[in-house]
Amino acid sequence: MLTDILTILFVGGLLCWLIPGWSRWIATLAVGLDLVLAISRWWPSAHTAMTGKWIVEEQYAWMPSMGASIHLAVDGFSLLMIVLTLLIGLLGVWISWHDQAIAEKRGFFHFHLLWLIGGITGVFMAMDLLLFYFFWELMLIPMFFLISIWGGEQRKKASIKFFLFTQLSGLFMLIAILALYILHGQQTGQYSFDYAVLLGTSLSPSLAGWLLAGFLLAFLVKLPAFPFHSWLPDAYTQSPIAGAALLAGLMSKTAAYGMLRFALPLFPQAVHAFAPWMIALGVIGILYGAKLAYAQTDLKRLIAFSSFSHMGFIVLGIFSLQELAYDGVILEMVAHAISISGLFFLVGMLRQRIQQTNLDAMGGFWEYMPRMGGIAMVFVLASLGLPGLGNFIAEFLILAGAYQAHVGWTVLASLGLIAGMIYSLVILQKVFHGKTRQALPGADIKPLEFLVMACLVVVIFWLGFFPQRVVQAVDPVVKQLKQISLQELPAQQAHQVFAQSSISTNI
Amino acid sequence: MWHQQVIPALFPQIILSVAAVVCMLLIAVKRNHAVVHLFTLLSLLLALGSLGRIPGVMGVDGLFVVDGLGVFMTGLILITAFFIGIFSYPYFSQSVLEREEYYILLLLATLGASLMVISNHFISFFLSLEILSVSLYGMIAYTKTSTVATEAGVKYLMLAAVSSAILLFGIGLMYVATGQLGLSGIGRQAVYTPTSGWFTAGLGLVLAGLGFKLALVPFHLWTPDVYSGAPAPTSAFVATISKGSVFVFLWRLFDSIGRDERMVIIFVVIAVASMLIGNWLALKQQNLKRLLAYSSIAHLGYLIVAFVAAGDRGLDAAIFYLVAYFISMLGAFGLISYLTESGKEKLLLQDYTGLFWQRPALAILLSLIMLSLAGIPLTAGFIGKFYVLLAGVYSAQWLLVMVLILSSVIGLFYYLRVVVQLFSRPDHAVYFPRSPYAISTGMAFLVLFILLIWLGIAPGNLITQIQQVVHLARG
Amino acid sequence: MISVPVHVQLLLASILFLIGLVGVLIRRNVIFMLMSVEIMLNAAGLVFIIGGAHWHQADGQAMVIFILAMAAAEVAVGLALILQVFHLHKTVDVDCLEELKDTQS
Amino acid sequence: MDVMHFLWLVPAFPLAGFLLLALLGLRLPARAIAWIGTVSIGLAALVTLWIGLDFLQQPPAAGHYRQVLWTWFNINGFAPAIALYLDPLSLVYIFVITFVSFFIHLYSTAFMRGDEGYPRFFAYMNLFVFSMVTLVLADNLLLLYLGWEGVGLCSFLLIGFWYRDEANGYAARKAFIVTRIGDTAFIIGLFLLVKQFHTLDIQDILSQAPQVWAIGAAGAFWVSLLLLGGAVGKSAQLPLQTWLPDAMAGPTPVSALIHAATMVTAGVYLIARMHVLYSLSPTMQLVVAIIGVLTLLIAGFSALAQRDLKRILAYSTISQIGYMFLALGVGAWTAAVFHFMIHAFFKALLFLGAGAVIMAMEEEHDIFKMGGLRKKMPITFWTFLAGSAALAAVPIITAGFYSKDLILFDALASTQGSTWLWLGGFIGAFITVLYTFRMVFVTFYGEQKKVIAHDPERETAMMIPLMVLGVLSIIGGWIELPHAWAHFTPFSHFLESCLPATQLKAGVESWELWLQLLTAIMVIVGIYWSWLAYVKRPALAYQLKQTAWGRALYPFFYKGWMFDQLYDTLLVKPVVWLSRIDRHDFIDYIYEGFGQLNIGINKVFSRTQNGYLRWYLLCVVGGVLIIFSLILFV
Repeated sequence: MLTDILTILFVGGLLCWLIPGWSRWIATLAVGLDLVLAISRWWPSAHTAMTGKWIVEEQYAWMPSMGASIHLAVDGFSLLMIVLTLLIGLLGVWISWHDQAIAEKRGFFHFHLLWLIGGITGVFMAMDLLLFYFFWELMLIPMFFLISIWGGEQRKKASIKFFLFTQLSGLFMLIAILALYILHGQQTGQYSFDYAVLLGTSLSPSLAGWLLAGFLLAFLVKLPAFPFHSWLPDAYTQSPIAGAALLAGLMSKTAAYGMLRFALPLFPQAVHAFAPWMIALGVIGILYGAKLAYAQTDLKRLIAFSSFSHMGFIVLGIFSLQELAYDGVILEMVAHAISISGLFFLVGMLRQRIQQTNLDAMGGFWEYMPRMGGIAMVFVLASLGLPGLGNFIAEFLILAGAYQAHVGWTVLASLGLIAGMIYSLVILQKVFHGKTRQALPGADIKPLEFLVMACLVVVIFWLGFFPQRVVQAVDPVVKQLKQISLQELPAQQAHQVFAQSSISTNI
Repeated sequence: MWHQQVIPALFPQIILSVAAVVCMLLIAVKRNHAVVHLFTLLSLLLALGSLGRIPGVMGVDGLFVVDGLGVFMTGLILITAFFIGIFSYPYFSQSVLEREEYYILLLLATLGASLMVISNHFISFFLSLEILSVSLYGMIAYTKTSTVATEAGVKYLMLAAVSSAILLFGIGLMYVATGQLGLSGIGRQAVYTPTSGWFTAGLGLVLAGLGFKLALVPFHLWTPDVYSGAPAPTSAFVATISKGSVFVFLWRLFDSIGRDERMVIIFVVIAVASMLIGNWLALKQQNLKRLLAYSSIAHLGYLIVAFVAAGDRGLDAAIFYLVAYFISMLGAFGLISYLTESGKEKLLLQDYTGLFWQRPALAILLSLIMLSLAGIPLTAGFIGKFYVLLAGVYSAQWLLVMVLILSSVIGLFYYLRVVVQLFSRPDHAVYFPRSPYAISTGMAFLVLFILLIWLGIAPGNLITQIQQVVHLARG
Repeated sequence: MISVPVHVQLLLASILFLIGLVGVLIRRNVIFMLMSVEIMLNAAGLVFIIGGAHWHQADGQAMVIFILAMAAAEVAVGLALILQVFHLHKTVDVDCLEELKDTQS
Repeated sequence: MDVMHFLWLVPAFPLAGFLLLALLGLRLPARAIAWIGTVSIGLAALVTLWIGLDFLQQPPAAGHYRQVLWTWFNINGFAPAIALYLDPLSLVYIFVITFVSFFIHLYSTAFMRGDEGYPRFFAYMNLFVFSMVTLVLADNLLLLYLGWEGVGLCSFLLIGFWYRDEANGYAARKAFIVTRIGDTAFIIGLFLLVKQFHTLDIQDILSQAPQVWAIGAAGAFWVSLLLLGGAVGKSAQLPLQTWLPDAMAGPTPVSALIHAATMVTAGVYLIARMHVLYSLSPTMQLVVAIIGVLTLLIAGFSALAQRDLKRILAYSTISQIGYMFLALGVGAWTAAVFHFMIHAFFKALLFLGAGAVIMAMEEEHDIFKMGGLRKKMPITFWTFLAGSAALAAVPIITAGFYSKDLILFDALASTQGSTWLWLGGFIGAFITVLYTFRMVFVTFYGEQKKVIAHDPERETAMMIPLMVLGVLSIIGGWIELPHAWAHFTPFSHFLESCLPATQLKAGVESWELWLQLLTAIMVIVGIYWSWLAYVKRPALAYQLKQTAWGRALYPFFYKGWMFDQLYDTLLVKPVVWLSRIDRHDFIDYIYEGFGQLNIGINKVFSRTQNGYLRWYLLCVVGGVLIIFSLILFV
């Protein structure tokens, strides 16, 4: 099933390229089919608490002589992220259905879009570290092309900057993976990139620290966290709308996923040493990001920085090493993906109507687009963390969790709630309120656009009122992660806990 | 010693020598580009096919050793030469000059390279090197009406001659110190006289000579000039076969005499300098061929990382890397050859603006090549770099590994610059010629494309192959 | 017969080699440069002679023969190229060959 | 069938109304919109009444009723539910909320007629009622916070309802952000509670807190401080009171509903709801009382200097909530809730009356440009007078007298009360009388300065609420008579099961009559002074203003004690400055610097590729030398 999902995406991408006239339909079909597949496995799993085994697992030979295999496996957490990826991917296809910016070479656009979705999906499935890295980098290529071919004015600079940052940081992770592989091989004689195998590696504290640093560098850049966010505003602003949504909504989440799935379980001891610094980075990110967002005069940049600010919550949540915070982080991953996609889609729709994203050119749009304004309001409110919407539960749990361990930092981070409100209201008020800057009769939301936004709105409310589904689905993962915070547990024992809970059934 | 089986072991080289002579005769009978071209390709294929008849590891009079490494590299060289042969046809068919002799030189240069990879003795090495070099002089300056080609030829000739002299002087000193010219003999002797001043001095000079051929910093300055001046197929040859074969000999040499600690330091310095300076030089380069030249400097630096890492892992890595690098470079220069219009190459990056919008397939191939050179997944270059990193980490060469990472990111910048250029929308109408001889070239591109991807996604087979070959050599 | 020590012989060869090297470096006329390279090659040849004599082997001498042959080939190609250079540039001054270089932006 | 099971309908009706209006509002005719908007609230009010009657007749066994709709989430036992909790306190609140809301909605159907945002207005108003009811009925603090933020949102949306004017947008933003500052303190308090109790269930916390914390414990102190932060933000108390006067930018019914009757008293509700925590921290309770006194004085003086009818009422609201805080601070929980109810009646009435006046005066807010409306708008005048009398606490006849008097008495007589607190409250009451009757006299007496364009008295939908609320402002107080008169205290008795009775000092009951007499005299003197200054001899007020004190204090009071200017200088300007100077993110320059460095290096090395063969040769020789030196020196 997992390979099916990937194959459908990759083959669908090729088909889009070959049959450009039908690319929108092919893309819809491919992603939609996958979505159905994924939901059909995820939904039941969210009902019942799982016993720590994978829901689906597949393994094929890849580079047997190196101990690398195509090992794909998903649990509730990965499946959740996959469902999310496919959902936003599908909506991304729909929102750019009539987008003039991608009218040229549309088939090729959908090829990249589908491969991007495929890469992200692969990241959430890979249980072989080399394969993980492979998908990790694979995501970059279509993203790079999406930006550099269909991007905005500054697309060249933006795409290259994005690629350089993520590539450099990724290489550090590769080094860490290789070192782990070799160390494990030298200790046990078994050279393997397999996640379950490598979990048991015992490392000296300093070595574990270096390796963790390698992993974290990749994740913090991709997320991005302070001070590695320099690529973000350019890449987010310049990419086409569907790309921006996937970039901000999902690609950043792969980093959070990587931390939860790989960085923390692989180096539980070192994580404790890193946690205070990471928390500091997270909190600085929250506040600094909010400050930058507030200062922007371009709507897309503003949203980009708001995303950066929210990523600070994720860093804070992960490294507070608390159960509540883990749940919060996962919810934030989902909720933020939805809300930021909604905001970027919104910018895309506005851009199609007024051909720019400068805030000074906007104002009073409520008069001509009350429906769009209403929908925009939902996402603005999600962004500022209004209860009832998914982001609130997530941020509440993150902060409540972080508070258990770090009162001071949490209080500082909570200031981000105020700051978040300040910049979020700018979106609503500068765009839809105020004096009418230009007449846009008949500019209100179109049916297809409405469908897309309605899906997001429904999901974000669903998350706000029924987060239990998600909490239940990721429960085993959170339970695993919880062990990390149990410092009393000796290293070896802790490893066994992970190994037992994540070791797969025999293949 | 000299018995029946030696003949099959040297079949490829024999076939190439005979083919060169026959080629000459063909031209004497009637100048026909197509015939000579086809003959060259066929003889390369024949030589390739004859590889299968090689019985096993065997030494030939101490001069040559036909082992797994040698056979594999010979095969690689022949295939590469085959591709270069294909790319030469459209390139030279537009030329008004006599073009048939180029194929003689190509065959001879290939012969030199294929001899070098099985050389186990300084005499045979020297001979093969000279066969290679002298043919290359001709190939570089082949378009004799072109000032740049001639200039490149003269520069290469003078520098190669000087470096040959340095190399020879170094070999001489080593000979004086050990009384041996065979690598295994020197290796045996070197164990007893490792600190002999003359020996070390000689080794240093040999290193400089080899470094020149490999275009390692600080012997790299000729590279961009020669690449950009020479006809594109020749540049491909210089970038791939000539470097690959010398690299193999370098490996054999140091496998015999052992990697002295001081030597390792020298190599580390050279590798670091090559990686960094190569990439720095390419950073703002606007001429695609020069850019590829600088990139090749950096790539040889990466190879030296594998070299320093040593051992089976290092050799595996180096060979895989060479394969990936060959494919990428071949594709790049092949494209340049293909897009050459009546002898005028498209050199500047801006000449390629908007290639995607006109010839998407070519643009995608070139982008893929750039990504492969940059070592991005999905491409062979990624597995190559991954392998080299693995070797580096395994041997705990942290400095090299870190420099590799940093410099490869510097490198990524200019590769992406090329890619972005291909995809940017042109301000004015651009025209990219459709060569009338597109079928064979197109097929070649397709094969390269598939190889790039296939090795990037499923390198398992090749890795196993290489490992077997390498173990065969040691076996 | 007084035997000259090996290192003195090598010193001679080295001096010869350096003379050639300096010649290559300071002469601007390509033909003179080519001649200087010949001197360097001959210096290398001398080293092989010294080695052969020292170790009482024929290997060194054999190598010298190869060197001579190769030098001849090199000079042949070199002179042909120099002719071409003269044909194109009307000079054999090597500093005139500077069309290929990095353009400073 | 148990009536209580229909409790969920109370929030559900307004929510349904909101959803209908939000989804279909743009397509519906105005009449349908008015119907949906009003009827949804009316139904909620009826359900409330039904449940309330049932509650009174057959109180649930435990004294409260809990309805769990679904579990919100459950993380290792930390499981806030979407659950409603009905006890006398929340019953009083939802009763007031639904009924006052219903009348204000009814009023709005006429008041807002013709506005292009008609459906939007009713959608927001319904959403507000839903949020407010959720806030009050919430069984846990997280759900309460949901309602809390929800009402804040609706307040924001309705203040900025006329979105074209950027001043409205600014006022809306200010209200939202200033209250958010308090909310952030509130939510940090929730974190603390989660850490301490691993639950947010209000009853669990209230029952566990005395076991965990001794009186005066640091934990109780911090929690109550942080919750107080939320309360002062929402209830516009010192030091976060500055948003409320600006919030008057919204339509008048909004001011009546949100910024007078209901939302701003949420802080009072919160503290009353969490009274156990405050009882555990006497310091904080004293702080609450002091905040109350200071706020009521500051706001009262500010109200004295205002010219805008709605701003006078806004400051008076701040001031009256100050009384409620004072009551909470001295442990007179029921008194605070009582005053909340009465205040909701008369303040909603005053705002609605002011709305009618402003409508008649064609959006004129300045009372000094009105005048003489007594005859022209009799219903408005008489109901407004009733409300004003209640606000000024005119003895015996008005409801405001009963509630405010109770607070004043408790401020002195409660075990936590003191003379100073009483004195503050007393002076405040006097000022209240002054500004209230200044407002009445200036608006309705004297010469008429402007003709009535559109007579609101013809709108039945507007007049019915005025009359109903007018009656309630008079008779509403009779359900809780002073101890000294009779032992008729059904209101506090009703609340006893959830709010403890006020602890009085020994032997203070006899003071009550004297205090009442004092208050009565004070009120009469106050009314007389206002009459003197604004009706009899208008020059008197002018002369007073021209004295040295008057000239110094009048602008100071007019600007609300310059709090806005203070915050502007201390907070807003630095933040804005900070974000302006670093708009382009200095981190980016660092990376750009790396890029430039590499390009610089490229330039350097690029020079070595100069095309000269002999230079290349020299470099080869140099390379050899480098190798030799490495061999020799390493």
